[in-house]
This record gives sequence, structure tokens and C-alpha cells, in this order.
Amino acid sequence: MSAHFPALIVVSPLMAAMVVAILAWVRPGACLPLAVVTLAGSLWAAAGMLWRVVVSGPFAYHLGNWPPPIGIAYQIDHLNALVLTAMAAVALVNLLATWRHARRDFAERVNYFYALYLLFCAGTYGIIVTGDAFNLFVLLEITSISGYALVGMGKRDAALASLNYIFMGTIGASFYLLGVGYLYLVTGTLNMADLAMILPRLYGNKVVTAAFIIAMTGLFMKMALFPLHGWLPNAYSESSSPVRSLIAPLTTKTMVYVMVRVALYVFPVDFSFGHLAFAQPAVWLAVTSIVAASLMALSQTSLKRMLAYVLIAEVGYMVGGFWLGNRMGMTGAILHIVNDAAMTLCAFLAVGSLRQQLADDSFKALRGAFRRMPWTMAVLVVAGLSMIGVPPTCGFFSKWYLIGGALAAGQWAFVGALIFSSLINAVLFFRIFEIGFFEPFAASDHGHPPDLAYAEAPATVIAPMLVTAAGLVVLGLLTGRIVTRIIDAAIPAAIL
Amino acid sequence: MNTLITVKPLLAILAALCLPPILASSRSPNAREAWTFGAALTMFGVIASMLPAVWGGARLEYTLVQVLPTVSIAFRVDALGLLFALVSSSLWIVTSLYSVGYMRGLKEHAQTRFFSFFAFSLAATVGVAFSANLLTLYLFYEMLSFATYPLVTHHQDREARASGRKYLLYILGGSIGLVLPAMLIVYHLTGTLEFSAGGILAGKAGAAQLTALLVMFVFGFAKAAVMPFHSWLPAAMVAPTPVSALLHAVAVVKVGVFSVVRVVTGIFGTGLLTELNLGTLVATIASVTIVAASLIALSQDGLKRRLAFSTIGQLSYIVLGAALLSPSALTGAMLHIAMHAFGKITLFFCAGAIFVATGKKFISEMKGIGWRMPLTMSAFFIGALSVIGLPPCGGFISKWHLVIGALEADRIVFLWVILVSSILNAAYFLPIVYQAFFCSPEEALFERRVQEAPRWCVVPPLVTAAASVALFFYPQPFLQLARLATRHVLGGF
Amino acid sequence: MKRFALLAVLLFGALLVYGTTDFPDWGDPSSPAATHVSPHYIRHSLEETAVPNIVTAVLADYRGYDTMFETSVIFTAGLACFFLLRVFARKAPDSRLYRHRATGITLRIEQGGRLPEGAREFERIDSQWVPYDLIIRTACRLVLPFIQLFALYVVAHGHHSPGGGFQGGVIFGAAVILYAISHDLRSTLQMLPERRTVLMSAGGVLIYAGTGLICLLLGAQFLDYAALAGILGVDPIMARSHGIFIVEIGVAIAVMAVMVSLYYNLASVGRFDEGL
Amino acid sequence: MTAAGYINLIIAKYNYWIYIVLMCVGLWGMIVKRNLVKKIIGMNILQTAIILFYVSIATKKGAALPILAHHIGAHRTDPATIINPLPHVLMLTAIVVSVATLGVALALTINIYKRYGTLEEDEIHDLMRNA
Repeated sequence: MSAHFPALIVVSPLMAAMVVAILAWVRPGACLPLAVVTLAGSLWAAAGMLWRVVVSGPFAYHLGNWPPPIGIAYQIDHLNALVLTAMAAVALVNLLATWRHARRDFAERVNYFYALYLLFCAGTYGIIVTGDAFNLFVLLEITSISGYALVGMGKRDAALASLNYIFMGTIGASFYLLGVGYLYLVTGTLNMADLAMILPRLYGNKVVTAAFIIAMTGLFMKMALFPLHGWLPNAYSESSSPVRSLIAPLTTKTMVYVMVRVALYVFPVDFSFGHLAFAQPAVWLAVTSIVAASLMALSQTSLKRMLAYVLIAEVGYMVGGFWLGNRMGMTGAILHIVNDAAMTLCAFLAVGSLRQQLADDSFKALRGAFRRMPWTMAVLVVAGLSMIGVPPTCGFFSKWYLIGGALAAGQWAFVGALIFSSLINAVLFFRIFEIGFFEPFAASDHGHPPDLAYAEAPATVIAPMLVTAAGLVVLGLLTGRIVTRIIDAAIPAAIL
Repeated sequence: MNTLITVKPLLAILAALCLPPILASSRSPNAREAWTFGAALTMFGVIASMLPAVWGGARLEYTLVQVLPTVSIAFRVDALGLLFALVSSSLWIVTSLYSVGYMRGLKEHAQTRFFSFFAFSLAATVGVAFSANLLTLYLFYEMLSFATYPLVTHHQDREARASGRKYLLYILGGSIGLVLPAMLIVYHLTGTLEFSAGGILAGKAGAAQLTALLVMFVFGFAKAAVMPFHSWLPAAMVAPTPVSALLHAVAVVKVGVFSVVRVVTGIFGTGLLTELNLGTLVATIASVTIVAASLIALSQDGLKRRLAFSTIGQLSYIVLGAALLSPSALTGAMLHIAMHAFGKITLFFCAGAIFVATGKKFISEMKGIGWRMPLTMSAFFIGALSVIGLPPCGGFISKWHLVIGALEADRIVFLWVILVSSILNAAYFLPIVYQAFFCSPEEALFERRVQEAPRWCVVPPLVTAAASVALFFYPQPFLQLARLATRHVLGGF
Repeated sequence: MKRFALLAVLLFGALLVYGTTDFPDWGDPSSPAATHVSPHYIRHSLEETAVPNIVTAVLADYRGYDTMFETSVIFTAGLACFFLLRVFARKAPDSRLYRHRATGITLRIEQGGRLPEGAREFERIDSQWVPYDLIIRTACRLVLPFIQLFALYVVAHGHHSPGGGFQGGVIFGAAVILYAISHDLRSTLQMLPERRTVLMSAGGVLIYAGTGLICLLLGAQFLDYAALAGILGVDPIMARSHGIFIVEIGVAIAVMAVMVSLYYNLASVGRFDEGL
Repeated sequence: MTAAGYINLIIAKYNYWIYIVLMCVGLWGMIVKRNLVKKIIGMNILQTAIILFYVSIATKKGAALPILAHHIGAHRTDPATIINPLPHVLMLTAIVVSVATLGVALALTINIYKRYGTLEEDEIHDLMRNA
């Protein structure tokens, strides 16, 4: 059975989604357990593939038994096995942590929420494992459409936010599709490995250059790189908390992964980094993204919007790190895909819990949060420290590689932007912690602060959150192993 | 030199690190305090048990986890680290006693949180002391920054918030803005972060780059409170006194100077600094801080603030000693970590005892207090003598070495700096003691009736004062460690 | 905004023009796209899958995995509309309208009241009701069977002529929608209840994915229809042809059901009482 | 290049020029129009332009539909005489995707109309600001 993991990891959530849609009419109580079991199975399969890749190297799966490029092939290698495992873990933990919130937010439609959730995951897993450029587009659309629906079912202005998300997302996906079409036009193939073999003959071709730029622009739009980030803050802040903590860790990170995949394994490395003068502008774009998003984050008055902007800055980290073009920066970018997924999940889970218990997540509502919800706030503190980049949390280590790579490449602006963003993050998070810790003030100085009702979330919500928070530290401590055993093998030898 | 692989350094850290979960689960105050003592004693025991091996010239190592391909989180116990760890852990025991008296005496809130974060801070301090490389040091340095934040802001009022902000601004700004890039540059240049006796930077970078790096490190370790990165320390005095006593006279600030000493000796190497004459630069910065801080201290009326400025000055003695790069100066610097710790903690304990007993914070309100609290003020007197550097107190030994070191290095200017500042020290400490005991009855603000603070607030300063005196007569444990460390640093094994 | 848009659009257009100058000529049979992978399909699809319609063979077999997700996209869209629009807390309408069949007199019953079940001489009508045009109604009823029959033909004959599951499913769905437009939503829902559309749409995709899963359970790769040879009792190449037919049926069911479900939700704004 | 050269270029690729125009029209509509339904129409034009592009790739001058008669032996089929089936397959998927996107977009538009009572973006923003 384990030989079929590449197909099963995508097909099982897909089929489970159909079954959940049927069960919703027949036996509603069975939907949640089925979803959880399926996601746990996916995680198991992902971990199994990661193990296999580490032990015996990359392997392929030919769907329908047609050899590529005739048919569609899945290619499991170090890069996607790692990302896949991270995403599968995030999806499972998020469902475990937020099903209570989902029940409250979605009421009768909660079972359809599970079905869409599974579809979203199936699409995301598929994007990560696929080795076919067009198949990626189809899976991307599954993820996107289920994502639009999930976002659109949020509070207040969610529908409008979701529609804008559709517009930007569709332009992004269409650009990607157009880029793939350009490549097909000049190569006649859609298989990524085959493309990588053919493209070196076509360096001077303007079509290839245009394809690269169009596809990258599309991906930048999908990953919300400044200044194409417009859809993200509203989409994330208007959606309901279970959706937010699913989409925030998965969407942008998956798109960064796609960028890495396309720039390293579809286009030859010397094309992406040598032939085209794309790397330097991309780094500058990333620097602008980091600085601008950090500044915009400062002016937000609610936690989730602030985090949304922090997220945009993090996208800049990954894009910039990747386009530094050296091994260290790229290691940092790939590591940050995993780490950022984990810390975004951690932060948004905490925010979701706060919002559920305090019914509001403006900064004012956080007064006394440390006394009212100590565990949730502890989780938020860990997430915050990780985003600031404090060892031994994982955020420090990816930043380590990113800054190291920038130093090696002599990109001082990127070094400055990373340090700046760390400091801004410190300000952002400690501003929140201050409100939660100090306010409301005691009547007199040195008096005892007023007593507040204990309002912690139930243990079933807290436990997955604590696991995530612990995961941030464990990931950080495992950095050495992840880098030497997995990421080193994931980066082509041509990158020095 | 032989190297032993042992888990002891990790055990010492875990002794403190395991405490918060235990405290969180125990509800009764007595159990909480018993556990705290248990942890403090265990930690001290583990650290003391490493003494014979280190005296014997051995080095204890333990690698926890290979966290980056070429850098690991690893511990190495050498003479310098052990000296610092020994001071911190022994004083934690005394401070725990004192905390019980102080916190109960003032009926402070959130005592569980207080003791938990206190333990965190100590774990981080010992972690810094035992770090084998710059990354591990940075890790524990940052851990200490965050662990002390809830202690500094313990009162949770507006003043605490303002101080907390200032504290984080300086400490985090320094560590993220300066130390982190500096560390990465070092890694980029050398490919390693391991502390080694001769330094790792020799021949890897030009003079200008090295100067910039050194400045980044010296200011970036803002806990060392080198001017102009000092003003968080007076602000942090809003913390409860046990925090000021152990953390802001011993653990936190000494972590700052310890880090500077480590970087100067282990990353740059004394040879390289001498060659480029960079020692003078740091020594000059330190001298300015010493004199300026002492002058400012003269004008402070708040007792704790005066002590804080005194600390700023004294810390720079250590930086100065390290920067002079001569054997005696290095020995003196390392000794001063210990000697100043015992002296200054006594002074803070006394300040706290006065506050618990009378509620007074300002020096001008303390005329004649010696009659009411004779034991406390006697301890204060001894502590002051030690900090000024007069016999028969431990402070004399370290200053003596510093003076000799300045002569050895043939830097008479710095000799004068030390002497002038000692006079200034005397000028801001002795009047307090004088007014406490020798003011006329009309001037005295207190009745002549002995009414000391609670027992657990009085015994600790007496213990540390006695220790200060004892260290004058028996400086051997620390002196030997400091000499070993100096030999190691200067490369003569 | 307009200037910025103009700039963006022009830049984008310029990029496209730049790329297009290096395009192979339109309709050039020696372009890379026409010479690398696609000749394999043209030369070998018949012998490998026994399906004369190459598009069908590529769609459902060579790139059958894509098509499974394509069907899932349709399903996702149906589910998404349902999720976004469906009104669950259905509150009874303030008033109901009944029309006397013989005379055309309309009754309005307020405050949630309704006529007794047995009152056959009255029919319930929508608030926006217009008198049915007899010609439209009758004509629709007449053509509907033919449309549906044609839909089945398109599905079944997809191996040999343009067509297949998607096209047939859409035509079938259109037939149902035509009925709903010419009559009303209420009577359509009686014929094809909402519950059935959801079950059919999920079931259609499950047929597709399940076929693939059976192949996998029989020891072959996912969606390798040749593995079905044993079950179907034919040789592996015909098994591929049959396999394609099975999944096309699944696609047709799913597409039909989703089309209808989309119409229900969009037309009644999720209330499932009155439609267009 | 001479004028004749340009004309040749334009004629040889004329399908491709049309898709570029369509694509720009769609993009323009999505960015500039303030009515949400018009934006959705722009989105559809954009997607359709890509379909036109792909289908144009498939064409071969004078070639037949990709449906074979049973009796034609495989070895006798010359790829140049039959148009490329692959882009058509891909575009079936793309059509489905654009239909699906359209469905969801319309569903959201209905919800937006329910909430704000208008589909003009400017009016919606005014409403949001005043709320």
C-alpha cells in the first residue's frame, strides 16, 4: 500500500470530501470523525513518504500507468516530501483545534465546511506532490474555489473580501496557466521534468522569458507579495477563525513552494538565476514587501489584521531568501516555508481561541488576557517569539539562514529589512502583550490588579495549541537535521 | 588539558528549568518556597561538584543538540564560566530566602509567577555561563531577556509598563539589531561560532570590519549597560527588590559583561585585539562609562537608583579589565564579577529591607535610620566598603588586580580612572552610612528604637556581607578560577 | 486608478506581444507543440485504449487524473454555492398565493396559513407568477425527452464522436433547468429533490475516483483501467475503453447534478421556495 | 524589419494577436470597472482569452478532427494530418474551471447584494465607511 501513497494522499481526502457531503444528509454525526481520520491518514502517508525519500531517495508515481510525459506523473523528492508533511500536520492540527469553533460559526452547514476543508487539503497536497505543470493548475483551482467559499462564509464583509480574493486569485491562476501555455507552445510538453530537459535548448527564446515572467507574476499575486497583496488582509480578517487558521498557513506557503519548484525544477537553475536578470529585482521586491508590510502592520488595531500584514512580510522573507540565489538563502527560504506554516498556525489558533472566548479581537478586548486565558496567551507568546526570531524557536533558525544567505550574497538591504522586520515584530507583539498583561490597571500604583473572570478555552482547544507551540521549539531544535538530511538534498547541486 | 563529557551543565540548568511547572501545579505557598530552595540548592550542588575537575585543569563538555549543521547547542564548563555560575547559583539561595521575606512582608500578588520566572532567569544565566559557542550564548541571553520582563514589570502598573518598554527597547534592540547581525557576520567570515582561546577571527577580516564588529558586540550586549546603552537599568529598578538584587546586580548585568568578556577573549582573541590596538577603544568607552555613571550616581536621591548607577560604573570595570588585556587586569575583571556581586547584592538587600520595614525609598528620608535598623545598616556599610574597594572586603582584591593590570599594560590613564572613580564611589556611598548613624538627634527622622525588617529580610544581607569580608581573607576559590581562566585565555596552559 | 490600470494593462500587453513575436506560426504542423508529446496520442491512442476519439482517450485515460479533479472542481463549485447561499433556518413565508385552476382567481392567505391538502382545484403559485404560456409549456414538455435522449447519446457515443460525460451531463442538466424555467422551481424540486442532487454530484465523482481506487486495490497504479480486465472479462485494451466509459458516466452524473444544484441555489437565493 | 515583414508577422500569427487583445480587455475590465458584475464579466473574458490561446496552439493547417475511424491502422496516421488533441483536453478543464469560478463568484455577488443592496463598489465602500 505504501507504494501508492503519492496517489492516496491526494485521493483519500478527495473521496472523503464526497463521502462527507453524502453523510451530511444521511448520518451527520459521522462527518467530523471521518474528516479527522482522513487527515490523520494523510499525515501518516506524508511522513511515510518523507521517510522513504530520506532513506532511499526520490521516487515517482505514474498515474494510470502512463509514463511521463504521455501521462501525469507525481514526483516525490526531498523538497515536496518535507513541505507536504508540514502542511498535512498543519491541516490535521488545525481541524482538531478548531472544530468546536466551526460548530459554533457554521451551525447547520458545519458538515459542508468539513467537506470543503477536505477538498482544500486535497488540492494543497496535490499541488505539492504533482510533477505536471497543468495538473498543478487544476489542483490549484480546487484549493482556490474551496478557499473562496470558506472565506466567503465569514462574518460581516466576508463576501466582498472573498469576491476580491476571487478576482486576484483568478488573475494569478490565469497568469500561471498562460505561462504554462507558453512553455507548452515551445516545448510540447507539460511534464516538469521533461520541461527541464528541453528548456536549456531554448534560452534565447522570447517565449520562454515571457512565460517565466508571466508565471512568476501570477504566483506572486497568489502568494500576496507586496504590491500584489491587496486581497489578503481582508480575506484573512473577515473569514471565520477555523478558516483563517487553515488558509493562512497553507495558501501563501504553498504558493512559495510552487515558486521554488518552478524556478528550480522546471526552469533550469542557470536560466532562473543566470540567464535572466530576475533575481535582483525579486530581492528588491521582497525588501520593499517586508518593509512596507511591517509598517502597515504597525497601524492595525486588531490582532488578526496585524497578523495578516506580518504574514505578508513573511512572504517577503521567503521570496527574498530564495532569490538570493545561494545555498544558504535558499535553505532559509525552504526552511521558512515549514517554519512559517507552523508559526502562522500557532498564532492564528491563539487568535481564534481569543476571539471565541472574548467575542472580539480588537486590542481593547485583550485587556487582562493573560489572567483570563493564560494558556492561550502563552501559546501566542511562543508564536510571537518565533516571529520575532528568538532562539530556540524555529523562527530564529530560518532567519539565521536568510540573513546568512543575504550576507553571503552581499545583499545588505535584505539584511537590513530582516532585522528591521524582527524589531517591528517585537514592537507589534509586545504592544499586545502589554495590553494583555498590564491593563486594566489597578486603582492605585503598586496595588493589586483587579480580579478578572477566568475564561480559558476548553482543553480540547488548548491541547492542540500547546502541541503546536511545542512544535515550534522542536522544529527549531531539529533545524540541523532537517537541513542536512532533507533540504541539502532538495537544492540542486548547481546552487552554491 | 583534558576534556570530560558530562551531563552536569545541563543538569544545573534543568534544576532551575523544571521549577516553573512544579510551581504552577502546587497551590500552597510553603510548598512553593520549599521547591524553590530545593531547586536552588540542587543547582548550587551540581555546579559546586564540577569545581574539583575544573581546578584540576579539566574542561567539562556536553553537546545537547546539533541545531545547525556546523553549530550545536553545546555546553562547556571552564574556569570563567564556572566562576560566574558559582556566584549566581550561590546567591540564588540567599536571594530565595530574601524573596520569601520580602514578598510575604509586602503581600505581593502573583508570587507563583514571580518565583517561576526567577527560576527561568537563573537557568538562563547559568546557561550563558556554560555556553560553548556564541549561538548557545545568544539563545540563553535572549531567554534571560524575556524571562526577566515579567519580573521587572511585576507590579503591572503604568510605571512598570514604561520601564518594561524601556527595558525591552534597549535589550532587544541591542541583541536583535546589533548582536544578531554581528554574530552572523562572524559566522559568515569564519564558518564557526565556537569560543576558542586564541579567538577565531584572526586573519579573517580587515581592521575596519573588526572594529565595527567589536563595537556592535560591546554595545549590542546592552545588559552590560555600557553608556549610552545604560538607561534601562535605572528604569528597571521599579522591580521588586529581590529582582533588582539578584538580577540587576548579579545575574542579568553580569551576563552582559560576561558575554562581552567571552566575545573579547573567545571570538576576537586577546592577541588580535592587542595587535590592532582595539583594546584601548573598548577601554576608553568603559572608562567614560565608569566616570560618568559615578558622577550621575552622586546626584541620585532614590537609593535604588543610586545603586543602579553605581552598578553601571562597576560593570564597566569588568569591561575595562577585559579590554586592558594584561594578565592581572583579566584576573581582576573576572574576580570583580564575583566580588562586586557579593557587595552589591548586600546593598540591594538592605535597600529592600528598609523599604519593607519603613516604606522609604529616598536617601534624604533615611537620616538616622541606623538606630532603628542597626543590623541592616551595618551590612550596608560592609557592602559599600566592598564596592568602593576598601579592605577588609572582597572588592579590594579585584580592584587591586585591576590596578596592577593597568600598570602591567602600561596604561596609567586607566589607573587614574579606577582611582578617581573609587573616590567617587566613596563619595556617593559613605554619606548614606554616615547620615544613618551619625546625624544629630534633631535631624534624625526615626526614633531610637530597634525595629528591623522581618527576619528573612535581615539575615540574607548579613550573610552576603559576611561573605564579602570572608572573600577578602579567603579569595582562593574565585581567585584560582580567575587565574586559571586568565591563563587559558592568554593561551598559556 | 485608471491611469495605473492603463499602465498595467499596456505593460502586460507589451509583454505578451514581446513573447508572441517568437511564437511558431499559427497552424504550423511542425511547431514543438505538434511534434513532441501529442503525436504519441495521435499514433497510439487507438491501439492503446481502443477509443477512436483521441480527445476522449487523452481526457479520460492519459490525463484521466486531471479529469478526475476537473470533475471535483465542478463538485467543489456546487458545494461552494450550496455552502454560501443555502438558507437553513427557513422561516415560513408571510403569505401564500393560491390560484383557482378553473377561473384564475388568486387567493392570498396571510400569516402562514395554507389551504387544506385535498383542495385539488387550487394550485400554489409564486409571488412573481405570470400566467403560463401554454405553447412554451407544451413545447418544453415535448422536447425534453429528446434533449435527455440526446444527452444520453452524447455520453454514450463519446468514444466515437465529439462528446462525453461533461457535454452529456451539461445537456441533461440543461433539460432539467429548462423544465424549471418553463414550469416552476417547486414542481422541479418534486421531480429532482435537492438531497438527490447533492448525493448524485458526490456519487458521480465517487464513481470516477472509486474506479481508480479499484484499479489500485487490484494491484495496479491508480486509474490504470487495464487492471479492470479481470472484472470486466475483456482484454486490457478494451478494459481501458470500458473504464473510460465508466468514468464518463460518473462525470455525466456529477455534472448534471451540479448544474441543477447550482441553478436551484442561484435562482432561489438558497431559499428553495420560489425560483425564476 | 520591412513593412512587408511586419504584415507577414501579423498575418502568420493573427489568432494570437486576438487573444492578446481579449486578454487586455478582460484585465482592463477587472481593474477599472466599479460594478462587480462587470468585473466578473471581465474575469470571464480573461479566461476565455486563454482558452482561445490554447486552442490556437492545437491548430494545424488543413488537419482533421482528432477522431479516428476504426479501420485506420495506427501506423498509417500521420500526426500532421490530425490536429493536436492535447490543448483541447486541457481547455475542457479550463472551461470547467471558469464555470466553477463563475458560479462561486455569482453566489458571492448574491450575498453581497443581500447585505449592501447594491453592486457598485463605490457605494459599498461608502456604506462600509459610514457603518
